[in-house]
Amino acid sequence: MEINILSFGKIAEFITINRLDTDEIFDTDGLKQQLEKTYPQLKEIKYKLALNKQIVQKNIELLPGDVVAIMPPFSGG
Amino acid sequence: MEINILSFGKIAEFITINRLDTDEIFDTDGLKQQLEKTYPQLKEIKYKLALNKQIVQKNIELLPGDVVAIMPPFSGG
Amino acid sequence: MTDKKIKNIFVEGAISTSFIADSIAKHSSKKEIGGHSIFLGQVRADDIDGKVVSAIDYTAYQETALAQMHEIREAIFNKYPLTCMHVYQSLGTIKVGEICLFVFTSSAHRKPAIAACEEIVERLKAELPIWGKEIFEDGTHQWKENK
Amino acid sequence: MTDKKIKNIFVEGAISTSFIADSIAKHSSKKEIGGHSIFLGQVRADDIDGKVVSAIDYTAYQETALAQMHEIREAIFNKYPLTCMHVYQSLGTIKVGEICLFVFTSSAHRKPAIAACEEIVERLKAELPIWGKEIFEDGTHQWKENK
Repeated sequence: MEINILSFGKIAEFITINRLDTDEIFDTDGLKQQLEKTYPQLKEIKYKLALNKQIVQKNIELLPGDVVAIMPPFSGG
Repeated sequence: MEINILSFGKIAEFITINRLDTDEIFDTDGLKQQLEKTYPQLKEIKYKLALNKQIVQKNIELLPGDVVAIMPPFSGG
Repeated sequence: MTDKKIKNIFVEGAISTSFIADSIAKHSSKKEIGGHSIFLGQVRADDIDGKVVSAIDYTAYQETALAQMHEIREAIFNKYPLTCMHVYQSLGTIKVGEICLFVFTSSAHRKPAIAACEEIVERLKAELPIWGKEIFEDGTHQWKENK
Repeated sequence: MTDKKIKNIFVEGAISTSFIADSIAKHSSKKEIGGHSIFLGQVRADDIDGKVVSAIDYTAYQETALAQMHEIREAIFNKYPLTCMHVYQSLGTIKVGEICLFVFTSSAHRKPAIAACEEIVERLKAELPIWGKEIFEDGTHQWKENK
């Protein structure tokens, strides 16, 4: 399954991939585990995910072609 | 004893004197009684006095030449 | 309290938006500011028993109002870590839609600026001897009272 | 929620004081307004361990931020009797002393305008995917975090 990845802020400084092709990830929790294994720095950051532009509040199933954004703490204003 | 009178707002519409010359008034409470007798409309208004530009919080003795302002409820802003 | 410290807050006529813009712009050199809070009072076309307000005519017991404002200013600066505080109140006839009050506070962080601005507006309305005469479209009037 | 209802809040570069003045001036025809509350965010020359911030570079996940702002807007209009609400957030590099956020609420009476303005600022900072990169005078940077 191919997932599109968007990274923002300080996370975009070390997660630079745009796409993840894997058969081992089925939901957002699985994606988080995978990302934190590949990018241990991520564990230090209170990041949030957005799935297809909607901020993820609880674990959600992923489908091929989904767009997942990885977002560090917000600092607008 | 001569006291100078300033009236403001709706009070200035019926108290138009600039000076009060009397031997019967010694303090601000006495002045209020006198004013309310002469101008009964005053009793309907939550007015405050200022003595020599300071807002009067409690009864104060009056001296000749004092300036007393009669002020209806504030509506600035 | 010395007289020279007392700042004037009264302006004759409405407060223009260009004056507000200039006031804001002057603070761009104050590099320690992170937030500004502004309150603007605008004359409202109140409908009172079928009569519509067309303007408010403001008068004040100016020296007493300025002394009272001076006390408020000192209390606010003691209570909040403000960088700046500016207050302007119109006198004279201000038409519906025009600005009659401009309160402007600045601070390193947003919360003190916002809290101070609100407190100044509340205290100004309650404590300053200023009166607004609401002029109706038919030429009659009534005296405004702050709630 | 239809897409056409979603208002843009993002502006490229700093927010000018003339833009703020124009926004205020546009409300003079709204005769039912009695009070405006405005919050302005200004880029602060923070000193962090001896390094001084010279600018903040703002980026956002724009579509998600606008959808989130749309929800906030609806919640605020349901909660407060507002006449108007305007929000502008800068993107790109905003220098120290420049305005990067402009929140503007108007109401018949002061209290709803003031309370709504503060709540919008708090929610915007907490809920909108926007990031500020603080650029130091020496060219290094750190990522800002809202408190």
